[in-house]
Amino acid sequence: MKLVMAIIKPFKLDEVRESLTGLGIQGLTVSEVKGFGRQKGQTEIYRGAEYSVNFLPKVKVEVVVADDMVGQVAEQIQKSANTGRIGDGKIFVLDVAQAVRIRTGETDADAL
Amino acid sequence: MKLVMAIIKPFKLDEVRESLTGLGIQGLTVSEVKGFGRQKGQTEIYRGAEYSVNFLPKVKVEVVVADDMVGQVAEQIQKSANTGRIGDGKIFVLDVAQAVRIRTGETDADAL
Amino acid sequence: MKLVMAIIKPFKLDEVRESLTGLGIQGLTVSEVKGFGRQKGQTEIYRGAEYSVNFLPKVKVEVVVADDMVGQVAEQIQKSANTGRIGDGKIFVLDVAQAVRIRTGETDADAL
Amino acid sequence: MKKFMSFSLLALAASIATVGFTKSASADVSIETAFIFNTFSFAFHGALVMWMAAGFAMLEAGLVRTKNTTMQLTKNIALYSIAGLMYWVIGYNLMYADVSGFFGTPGPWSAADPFDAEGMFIGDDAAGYGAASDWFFQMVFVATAASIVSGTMAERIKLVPFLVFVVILTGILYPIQGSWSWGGGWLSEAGFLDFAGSTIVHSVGGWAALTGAIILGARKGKYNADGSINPMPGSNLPLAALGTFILWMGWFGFNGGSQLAMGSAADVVAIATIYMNTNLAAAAGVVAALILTGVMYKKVDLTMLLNGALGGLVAITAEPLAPSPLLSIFIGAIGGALVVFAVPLLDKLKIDDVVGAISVHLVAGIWGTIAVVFSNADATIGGQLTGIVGVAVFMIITSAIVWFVLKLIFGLRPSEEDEALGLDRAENGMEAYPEFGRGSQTI
Amino acid sequence: MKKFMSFSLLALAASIATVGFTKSASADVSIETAFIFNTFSFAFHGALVMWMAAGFAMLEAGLVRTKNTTMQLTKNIALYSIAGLMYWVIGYNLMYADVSGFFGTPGPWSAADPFDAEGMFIGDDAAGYGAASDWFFQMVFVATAASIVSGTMAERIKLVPFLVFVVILTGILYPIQGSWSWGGGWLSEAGFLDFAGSTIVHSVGGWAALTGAIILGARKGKYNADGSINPMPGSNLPLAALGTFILWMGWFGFNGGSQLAMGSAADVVAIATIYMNTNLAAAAGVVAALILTGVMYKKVDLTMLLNGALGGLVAITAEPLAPSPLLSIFIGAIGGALVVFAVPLLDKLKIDDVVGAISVHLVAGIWGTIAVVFSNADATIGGQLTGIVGVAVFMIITSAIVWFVLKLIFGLRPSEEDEALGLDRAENGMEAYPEFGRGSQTI
Amino acid sequence: MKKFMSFSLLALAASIATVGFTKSASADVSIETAFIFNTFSFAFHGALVMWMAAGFAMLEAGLVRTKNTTMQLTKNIALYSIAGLMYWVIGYNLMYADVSGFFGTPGPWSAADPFDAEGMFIGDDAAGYGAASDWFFQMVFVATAASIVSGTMAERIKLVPFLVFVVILTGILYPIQGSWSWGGGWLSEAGFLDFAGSTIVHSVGGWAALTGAIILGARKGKYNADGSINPMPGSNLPLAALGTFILWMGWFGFNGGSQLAMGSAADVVAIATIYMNTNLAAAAGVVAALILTGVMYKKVDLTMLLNGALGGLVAITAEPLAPSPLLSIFIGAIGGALVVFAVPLLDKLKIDDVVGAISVHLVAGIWGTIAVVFSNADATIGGQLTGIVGVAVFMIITSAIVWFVLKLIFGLRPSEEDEALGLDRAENGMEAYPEFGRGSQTI
Ligand SMILES: Nc1ncnc2c1ncn2[C@@H]1O[C@H](COP(=O)(O)OP(=O)(O)O)[C@@H](O)[C@H]1O
Ligand SMILES: Nc1ncnc2c1ncn2[C@@H]1O[C@H](COP(=O)(O)OP(=O)(O)O)[C@@H](O)[C@H]1O
Ligand SMILES: Nc1ncnc2c1ncn2[C@@H]1O[C@H](COP(=O)(O)OP(=O)(O)O)[C@@H](O)[C@H]1O
Repeated sequence: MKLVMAIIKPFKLDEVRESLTGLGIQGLTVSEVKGFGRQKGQTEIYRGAEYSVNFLPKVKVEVVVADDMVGQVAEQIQKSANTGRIGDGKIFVLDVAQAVRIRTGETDADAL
Repeated sequence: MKLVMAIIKPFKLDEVRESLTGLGIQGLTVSEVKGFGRQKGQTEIYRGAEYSVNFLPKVKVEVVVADDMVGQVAEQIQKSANTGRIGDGKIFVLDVAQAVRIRTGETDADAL
Repeated sequence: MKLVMAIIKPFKLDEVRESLTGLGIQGLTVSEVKGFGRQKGQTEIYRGAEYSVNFLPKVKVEVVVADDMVGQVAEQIQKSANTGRIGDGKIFVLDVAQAVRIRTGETDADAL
Repeated sequence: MKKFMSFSLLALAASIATVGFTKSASADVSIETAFIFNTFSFAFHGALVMWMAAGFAMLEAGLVRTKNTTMQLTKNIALYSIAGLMYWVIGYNLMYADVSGFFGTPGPWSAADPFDAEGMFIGDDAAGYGAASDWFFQMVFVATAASIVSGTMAERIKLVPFLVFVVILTGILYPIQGSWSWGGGWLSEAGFLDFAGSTIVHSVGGWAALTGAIILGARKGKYNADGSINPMPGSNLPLAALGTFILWMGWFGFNGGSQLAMGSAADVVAIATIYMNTNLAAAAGVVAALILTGVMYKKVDLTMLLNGALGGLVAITAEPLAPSPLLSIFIGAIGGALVVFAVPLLDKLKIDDVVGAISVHLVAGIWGTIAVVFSNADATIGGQLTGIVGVAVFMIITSAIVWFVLKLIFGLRPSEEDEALGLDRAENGMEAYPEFGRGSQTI
Repeated sequence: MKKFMSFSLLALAASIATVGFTKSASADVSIETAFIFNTFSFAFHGALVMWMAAGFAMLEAGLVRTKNTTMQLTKNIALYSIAGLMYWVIGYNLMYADVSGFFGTPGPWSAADPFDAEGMFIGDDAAGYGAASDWFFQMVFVATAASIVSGTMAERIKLVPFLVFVVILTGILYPIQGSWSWGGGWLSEAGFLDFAGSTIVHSVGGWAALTGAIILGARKGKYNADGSINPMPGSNLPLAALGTFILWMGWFGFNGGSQLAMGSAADVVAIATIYMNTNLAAAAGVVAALILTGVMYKKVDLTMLLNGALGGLVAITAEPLAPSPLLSIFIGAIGGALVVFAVPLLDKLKIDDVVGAISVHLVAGIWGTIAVVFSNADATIGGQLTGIVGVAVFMIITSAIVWFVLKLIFGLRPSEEDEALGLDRAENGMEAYPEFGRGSQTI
Repeated sequence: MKKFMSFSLLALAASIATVGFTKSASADVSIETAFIFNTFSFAFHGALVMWMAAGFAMLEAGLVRTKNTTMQLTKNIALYSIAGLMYWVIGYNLMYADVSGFFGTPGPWSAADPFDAEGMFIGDDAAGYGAASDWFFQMVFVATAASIVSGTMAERIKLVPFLVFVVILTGILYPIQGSWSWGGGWLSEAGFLDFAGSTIVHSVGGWAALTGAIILGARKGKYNADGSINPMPGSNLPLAALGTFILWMGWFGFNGGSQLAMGSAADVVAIATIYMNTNLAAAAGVVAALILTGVMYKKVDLTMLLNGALGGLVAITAEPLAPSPLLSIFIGAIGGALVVFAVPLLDKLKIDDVVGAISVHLVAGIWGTIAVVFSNADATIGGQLTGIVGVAVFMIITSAIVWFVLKLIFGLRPSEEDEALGLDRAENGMEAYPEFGRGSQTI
């Protein structure tokens, strides 16, 4: 199993979720994060003082999938989260050694 | 070392923490997340319009433990977070290559 | 590639970010978390009732770097986040199997 | 037939008689004492109505999404300010000065008080009052109408065209139609009665908002292709509740002050009766919405209770004095109930009214205007409908023209990206709650 | 002995004399002018007390946890509305109409004003006032009593049984005990004095809340098995502070309006003195709580300062006119201090009072009622205790019965799961701050 | 030359004549009726000014960062309470009792009302009023001055030294300088005119705040070594907007009540005119800030609009009666514009004013004081500058001494760690929004 962790623009979340359920994914977990990257925040003026916004709001999607799904999942995320503009985010894939469904105690593939 | 990442129902957090300290675990990290899964949100009505709540509040517990503890840790979490109802969540185990305690610079097992 | 995940004290975030950009790191992702650890929360009194604060605010920094950077990155974080007092936090290193830049589809080292 | 004000005091005295009390013939209250009471009533009740500006600001800030909250506050404080300036520059005189039938005489307002050259009081009329107090009281009303527009069109109209619309609404459109009735023009002659403005203030704002909402279109993502609705819940319900309580309190000024005098026992009894009826109608609106949403949805929708209170208040506004307590309760309950049905109906028509302002101010306003006939013997269905329709036609046509012209000149909507980002970042460059949740700039 | 109102004006005039001023014998203020002042005083001060409904709503919304905030707002706007309707349907007359000694004559209120058939003013009493203004002023008081209950029992009582209790409290229980004192019944004959309602309003709410809290039990998880307490901090302290400021402001209406007249120099001086004393007592309550929490806990507990202000206000309510400034400061300071000690004491007794309402309204209310003897020569310890105990016995027994019946019929508590989830989702189906933190629906 | 109050009523009557109206010679309003109006005006307008305490609390709570919000609320409710006690203990008499020229006679205030031993009204002056009402009205002003200090020095001053400063400011410094003008001392003899306190209240607070801010230093991290500024955005803009609306409303009391009488047609017309002018100036301040920030920054800065409203209000405060509407708009617009420029200027000088209070209350206050010469023929540039400079010198020197002494005794700043942690946790031991975002204790 693999954990696919994607950092995306917040307003793309619904599209990403739909593209993943289209692949048969049944669950995923989302968190609010702040991203620092090549995409520089706008320069804003607050009460006459200029400053640059370093951290931009992003959403982190974490989804654990069977090894053979990783390719499609990453591809779907990459497509559906893409706007072509800087700051679209990243996808990272990590190994998962074990999975358990808390309700039933099922493990690994059955737990997803 | 392993990172045990558990997605649980928020109101189970205290029980989970207590069950882990019972095992001698000295630290863990918690974040607020939203979960999408088999457990469908209720259909709510807001100002006369029906809609279904897709994302439900969950809590993510992350705890890094020595390899030989993984089994007990996962078991304790599974027990203490269990309500038997859909949406109880998941436990994922990932490999950790290295750990450092920032205060002292101690590494690996000593860092936990 | 490796995912370096650091749990630090919130007010150290800017220093950590600067020390990493000093190493040429171009991106990182940050989230708000709560930590439970050896550092016990103060005992507070709310409306006459004493209680101990179990969970303290921490910040989680996640940065994916090429394998050869891991040593320096961990070192820089350890230095810049250090106050020498209990609760400074931890650094965990995890393996990353794959990375994709959503905007361009570039992968692995090119994606960072 | 009320609010003729400075320009038709005799008609006023006559109209008061019709609603149950005449002024005392015994010269028990001296002319100057009455003058003080009357003037103070305008000033005090006007301050209460000014407070409604805060109520609208809080209600709307609570019912929009976080990313548009700063903008909603900006619009509200700006519109109140613009209304206050425009009504001095041109509005008041256009509404009340030498009304010809269809409008008055544009130009800046100036005071004329009953003092001689040495500053001695020379008033000779127990219905007299200070000119500035009347201006102040009339001014705060016009801001109310503009607040309605800001609520409906929230989250997707750019600041500049919105403010230009407010300039025209408060300086020209509102005063012109106001001159027809309160200014003594053709509608007052047609027998149209609207004590404190269910039509003249609330529906006017409602029509402008409805026309605007149709021309502007819904927020992106609000209505799905399959006809289903995507609720966008208000971000801060305590603020919305606070706003409603503020409006409720301010409404004592809105309706009570519209008695336009406090210098006699009859007037002050009228004011107290208005307070009572206003409160009963609002309470009935809440209870109606409570029962309806509880029964229909099995859950009690707080936002509907808040709108219900306002629906009750708007409904009683056309005639807050004459009804018995029981009739006030009835009028308010229907007002609240109408809101509960109108809100989803507008959604079905894909008219996106962010805070429910059309349902509250227009729908309940029409109901209240008609309900005048239940208690005021001088009112006729014909007269009331004439007023409702007359104002509707005028406001729909003129606001449509203004909105289209503004669309041509400035464009009404922000870019899709700016709308997604939120107007706070796009047009204010700042967030309402920068440290909460994902909006934080400090992490 | 105050607030006899329409039904015992002579007694009233007599009682005013006892507190330091008599009405001017010179006919300097005409009967009609006095009538206007008196009526306006009720209307104006009543509007200020109405505003206290917003204060309670904000205070309670700020002191509950986020997940119960929408419900707390719902309860507050609903209870104010219900109180306003019930007091018309039955409450006012039960309290003031032909009081037999133990209660009045139930039935809807209706107005009787001193006008002849032509609407001419025929008042002949300088203490006269418009009937509706009096109704309005009395009505807003009953809502205050109900707000106290909602605060104590927050976060764990279902909406429906709570609202049914409010119906009974505001329509029947409050009016019955009120008839004993302000209605001229047996307590007023026993010499019990409670100027603006430390006992008659605040303790009444407090007893109902205490009884309810015991029957209902504590919030799940509040008290640990080992006797330790698990604080559940209020979710929004700015709201709580706002609520306190609103209540403070509204209290000028609560106490000042309870002079029941403004038509003479003596009355208006009494009102001004009441404003001053009320403010001094509140300020002293804050400072007492500031010093006490600072010294005892080494940290200053804002929620105690807020409660301290209210404790001072409740304490001065039984006699806000007669005390000197220094005595007012003393009464208020003790009121604030009592709250600081009562809050943890109740926790030790495992009585879960979410917002501290029992400490504020009941404990400081008893203190204030007793403190009347320090400044009012007509008050006796015996008379005051009779009132405190009489009201206590009545309220404890009747509310216990009502709570038990409601428990049988509806059940009082939500399911454990619903309580854990929060009443907002369980009974309102919506969140107070849907976009903040983990509650967000948009992510 | 206004506000001589109890101790110089003749001078007062004379001064009213200068601002455009004389009292009616016809004995149309009886002495007692006038007494009631005058007293009620103080009580009513005083209650509105009391409400400004809530306004400052909300404005400041909205403009500080979350981690200092509880402390900011604590400071605000505590300072209002302390002001109210100190002004009774010593302040009022120091300001108004037998003023020698440089200060009055310290000691607790006590009432002297025109009643004989039987409580009969024996007033013989149409400008009479109840003593307590005057005390109440004067008291609420002193709290305003203290609120200004709390806003500027927020987020980095410890509670105890701040509160001790408030004790001295409200008990001694404010009353001494107030005795010079409103108390009838040397400044009033020098022809200095300040109707409602642009200098006497607002600049006084402003100078104390400026002196304090310089001595205290900026918040850690606010100014970078390279001269750039690190904005620390306010955490809750709806609260800040609410606070501004509250202040706006309260200002009708602040300026309107400063007419000091309502017992004649001339007085009530003056009050109404003041309401109008006050509103026009505030509106103009908003529009000025709207246009300026829109043009200069391309984005509209809501916090500047809020400050702009207050700048307009402060500017009109020195003379809210005499100006024409157009002049009021001009005075307010310049007041708002000055704020927009002063805020970044102070930042350039590395003077850290958290809520913009120095720009609003001091800069616009000086402007308003000078602008009196445009409309009040009795005012001279010389007299106005004498007042501005005299108050400045006194306040800078005395507050500097007090701040330095407090620094020696208590230290002014929390430890760096406490400042980073936030004063809420360090000194209150609680959070303002414990459940939102990273501050949550429940997770
Ligand atoms: N090395 C990294 N490790 C972790 N997160 C990263 C890394 N680089 C970028 N990110 C995340 O991805 C987001 C987008 O990256 P950015 O460099 O701005 O644009 P792009 O993805 O188009 O290259 C950042 O805001 C950050 O959250
Ligand atoms: N494949 C997955 N990857 C990541 N998180 C998941 C995955 N599946 C489920 N989750 C998380 O677990 C939670 C519970 O899952 P759900 O399917 O609703 O019920 P259950 O755990 O009882 O099967 C979800 O809300 C989501 O946060
Ligand atoms: N085993 C662990 N797994 C995950 N996070 C941990 C673990 N131990 C500690 N942490 C995190 O690190 C933070 C600091 O740890 P703590 O034990 O308090 O101090 P120190 O880092 O100085 O040893 C904790 O608050 C928690 O967020």
